[in-house]
Amino acid sequence: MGMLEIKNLSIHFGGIRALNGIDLAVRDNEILSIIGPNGSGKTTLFNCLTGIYHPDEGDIIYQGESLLGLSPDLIAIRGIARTFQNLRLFMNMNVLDNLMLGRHVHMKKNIFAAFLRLRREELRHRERVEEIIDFLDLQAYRKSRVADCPYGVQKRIEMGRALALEPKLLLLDEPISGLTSEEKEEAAYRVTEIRGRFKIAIILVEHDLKIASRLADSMAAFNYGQKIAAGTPEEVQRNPEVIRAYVGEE
Amino acid sequence: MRQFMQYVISGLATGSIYALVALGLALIYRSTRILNFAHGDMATAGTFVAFSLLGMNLAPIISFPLAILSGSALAMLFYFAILVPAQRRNATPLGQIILTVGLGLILQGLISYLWGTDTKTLTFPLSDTKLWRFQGLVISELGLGTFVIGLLGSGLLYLLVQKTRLGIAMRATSENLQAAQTLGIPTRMILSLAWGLAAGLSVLAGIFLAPALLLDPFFMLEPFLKGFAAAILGGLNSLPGAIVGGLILGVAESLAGGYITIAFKNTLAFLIIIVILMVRHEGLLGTEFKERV
Amino acid sequence: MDLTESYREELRLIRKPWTGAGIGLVVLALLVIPWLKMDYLVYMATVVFIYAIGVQGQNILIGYTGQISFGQAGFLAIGAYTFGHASALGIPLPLGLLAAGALAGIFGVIVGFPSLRLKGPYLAIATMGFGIAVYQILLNSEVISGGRMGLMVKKLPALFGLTQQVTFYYFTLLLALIFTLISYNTISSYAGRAFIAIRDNDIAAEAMGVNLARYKLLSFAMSSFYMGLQGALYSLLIGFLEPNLFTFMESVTIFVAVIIGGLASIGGSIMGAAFVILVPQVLGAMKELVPVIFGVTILIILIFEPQGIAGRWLKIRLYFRNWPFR
Amino acid sequence: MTSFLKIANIETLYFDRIYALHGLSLEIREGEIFAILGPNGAGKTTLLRTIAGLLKDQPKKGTLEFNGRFIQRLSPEKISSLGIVYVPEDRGLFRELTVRENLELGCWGRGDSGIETDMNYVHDLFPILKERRNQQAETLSGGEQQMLAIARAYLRKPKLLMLDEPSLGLAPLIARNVCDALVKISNLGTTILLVEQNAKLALRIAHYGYILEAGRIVLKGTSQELMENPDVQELYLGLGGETASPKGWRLYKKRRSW
Repeated sequence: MGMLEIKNLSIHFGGIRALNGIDLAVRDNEILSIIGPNGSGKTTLFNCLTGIYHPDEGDIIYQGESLLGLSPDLIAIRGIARTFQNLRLFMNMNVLDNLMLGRHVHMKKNIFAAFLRLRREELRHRERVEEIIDFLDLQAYRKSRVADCPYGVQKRIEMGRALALEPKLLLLDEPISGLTSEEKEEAAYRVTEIRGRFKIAIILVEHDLKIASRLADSMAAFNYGQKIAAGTPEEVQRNPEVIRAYVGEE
Repeated sequence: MRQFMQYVISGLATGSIYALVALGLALIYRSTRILNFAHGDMATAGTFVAFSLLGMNLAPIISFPLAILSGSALAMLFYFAILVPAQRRNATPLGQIILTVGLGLILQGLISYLWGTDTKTLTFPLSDTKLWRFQGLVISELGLGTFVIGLLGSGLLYLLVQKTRLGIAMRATSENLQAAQTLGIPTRMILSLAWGLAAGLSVLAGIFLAPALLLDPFFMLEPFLKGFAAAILGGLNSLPGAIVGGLILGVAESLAGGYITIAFKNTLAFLIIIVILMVRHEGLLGTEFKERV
Repeated sequence: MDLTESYREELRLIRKPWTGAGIGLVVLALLVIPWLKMDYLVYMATVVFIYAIGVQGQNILIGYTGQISFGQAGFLAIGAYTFGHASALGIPLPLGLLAAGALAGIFGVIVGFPSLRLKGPYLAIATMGFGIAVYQILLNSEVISGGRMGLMVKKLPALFGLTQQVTFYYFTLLLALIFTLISYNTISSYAGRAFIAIRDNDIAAEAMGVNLARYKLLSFAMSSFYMGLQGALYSLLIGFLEPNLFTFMESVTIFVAVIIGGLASIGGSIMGAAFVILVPQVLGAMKELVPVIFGVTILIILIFEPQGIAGRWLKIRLYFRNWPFR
Repeated sequence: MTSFLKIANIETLYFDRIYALHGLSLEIREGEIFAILGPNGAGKTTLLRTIAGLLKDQPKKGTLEFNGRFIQRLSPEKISSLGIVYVPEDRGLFRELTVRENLELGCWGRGDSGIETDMNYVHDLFPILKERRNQQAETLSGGEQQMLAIARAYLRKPKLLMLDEPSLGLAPLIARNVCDALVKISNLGTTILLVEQNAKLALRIAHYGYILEAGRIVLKGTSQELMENPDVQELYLGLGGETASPKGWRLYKKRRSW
């Protein structure tokens, strides 16, 4: 039984079809990579999944329930967390607070307790956050303002914030791009590590075919808003249409 | 019916003034994404300059253009001396809006200091009491003049922006600053010109409002807010929208004042703002900017 | 070197003994002021306490949540008139204060609704419209405003053998301290994090499960409660209400206090409140120039010191902390 | 041959912290077509934007010498007036303006009499623009928008024309048309600097190419040399197919000769 099923998903902006009849399925505890050149609709798909865009057609079934029409926060509560291509961190908060915000959906909220500084909840969640800080090696930055952290660290913080939500499905939008080569290696390792440790499903968007296929259990390729190939990484890599999309027409 | 038409006509006259104010606001918002909170104060300053020039026995035909130019110069000075350095320091749009609040306060204070807070009358060539009649409808000379000036001002601005090369460059700059820069269009000049034009229009509005409202350092506050309402009604980034919004607001206000109650006439503008913002916040003719995620 | 030994220690409001000592000294000084027998000083300090409450509230809304509002005068008026009428009806003072804050808070939620759809400049206009609408309704409705005569408000009686003025001084000081504490506590709680998250990146905040509507409205409600309370206390101070106390300029003054004190700084808000109260006093006869000073300060602060007075203060503190080496 | 544009050791940073260009140097000769290839995020666009002066206070270090004159950190307007025109990836059109108005703005600041001839020339080059001259630019298709952007840039009579991914999002046939037009423009004496992901297309029209990775030039050579380089073939041209094992990331890293 798949945890996520996308059926015939379409969305257009003005005259441009950003997604056109996309069908995809994600099984439990699997890494699905979506590859494709710039502007092929990968991020748009994430935006539909997280309720930022509302698709014109099609359906998204997550754990037997349609996500259509739900607002982003309700989708987050159902256990879908994501990172963003261009980092959307809370730049003026420190690292700890960013991760604590990731715990937001799990907190018992009582504003009067907040007025009085009753902090049992905070402490409980602080411990979970510290686990993630250890896992992602963020100890040294715990109290630094995010805006003052190096780019590679910021990417890690964003991943940590998503993990703090304890998602069942994690959407990673280009977790590896923009990093130095050592960091890339580390980030790739970390993605498989997350799956192993937290037992969750991951959808990964990448334009780098090599890394994407190395990490993925299954793969889909997009071009011009359409799914042009799907299957095992080997199959997708050999697909002539994929090669054409990547290296251009002759 | 005649009564109704009468309200419409006087509404159009005030509406054309709101349109002038709204045009200036929309022009600045379009080109720099700044909501100019000092717009009313710039108009007040210019109108006071006109008052002083008239007091020096200069003819209106000379002093009014001079006053308008002084308003423009003030706005351009603000653009170059404050906004440009702030932008160099990476001011956010919000920060720039707050800068205009600061400018507004400074102008307000200086006007009170230089001219005093007592009310003054601006001697004006058109009379408020001389009436023109047409098929039983009445309009004062001032009202008619206001209407003509309002339409003329908005019409000329519209032609300038739509038809001249300068106007095209202005629209280009406001749409895509970097592309305009890479084409070698002097964008700073063009943007400062937008500020100058906007301030000039607002001074024009101020001069025509002063005889009816009496001149004091705060006399433009309400028209400025009405202009805001009109600009939002028409869509903040649309110039035709500003004109249409101004006229609609003027007429609606006049009708509400006539048929409902004069006391809450002013509240109407804000009711319109809030309703419009709730229902269709890009306004009647505006377009929405969509943020890319 | 002091080591933090538990997470609980980190969550305490005052973590460093020196901070505790400093705050203790300031509070002590404030407690002693009335004994100096300088009535004028006591009066000014009372006004600053009252403003400090409202400015903090606005900072929660503007500085932390990032929602610009120009409707302060409206909430102020609602609080003041609610309290005025309540006290005229003989309702006890604490209940009157609570009612003033609560009603302003409810209006805050109503005005906050547009904020769910509107951003930045549009919201500024909508709130500005609200503030001016309240003023105009007051001008035109004698039932609420008490007509030409205005509305008289019974002042706080003298208690514990103190003069009336000193009683009120301690009363407002107590309230200001309580609400400052609440502000600090809220800001460091989940709610404060949600506020800042909305300001810094609303899309990410929503994607992390923050209900934008709930927290924007909460922020509006809190800030308006504070504002309403300020209005009630202000009416107690002057004992008399008329619509002209609540013009658009009043909104601007409070906005200026927030900006000058520094966005997203509770301590800064208190300093900002002191600034807008004291500058007109210092200028005295040259009252016309007050806005000029405000405006120039805004320009200077925004161009050179984006964090306001509190930012400057922070820098000085950092400077002294590293003193031998820098 | 003296170089026309000489870039020496430039470093460009985003937010003062993230290195996008890391001591990059390259030279461009007059009259030729140069291609810069590289993976996403390598800094190609950053390079063009740095040259065009669109990144405030960047490059942090290093020099840009154009026609014997240092141009680093000049304002974009100034750089444009020196004869460098940049067509960004999103084409940088004024979408609300008509095609004609867009073209007219390309002639901004030109007082010479050649405007009409040039206008006729671009209309010959891209007849569709003449047909659509009164339409708003946003109503054009992707290919037509790219043509309009190139035509507008040409009207500025640039000495150096920089294009960012001109083939992006275009159907193959149209991409080829656009490239043919670039060759024609180049033959009239305009130097062209091209950033492309589509390596085949780019190397076919370029005389010389640079490979950019992680903010540095890692390989350079004539188009012929690059096309024959085994690493380039595998990574950019999709030749040498059997990517031994898809999981062989380390292998891939080792195999690169740079």
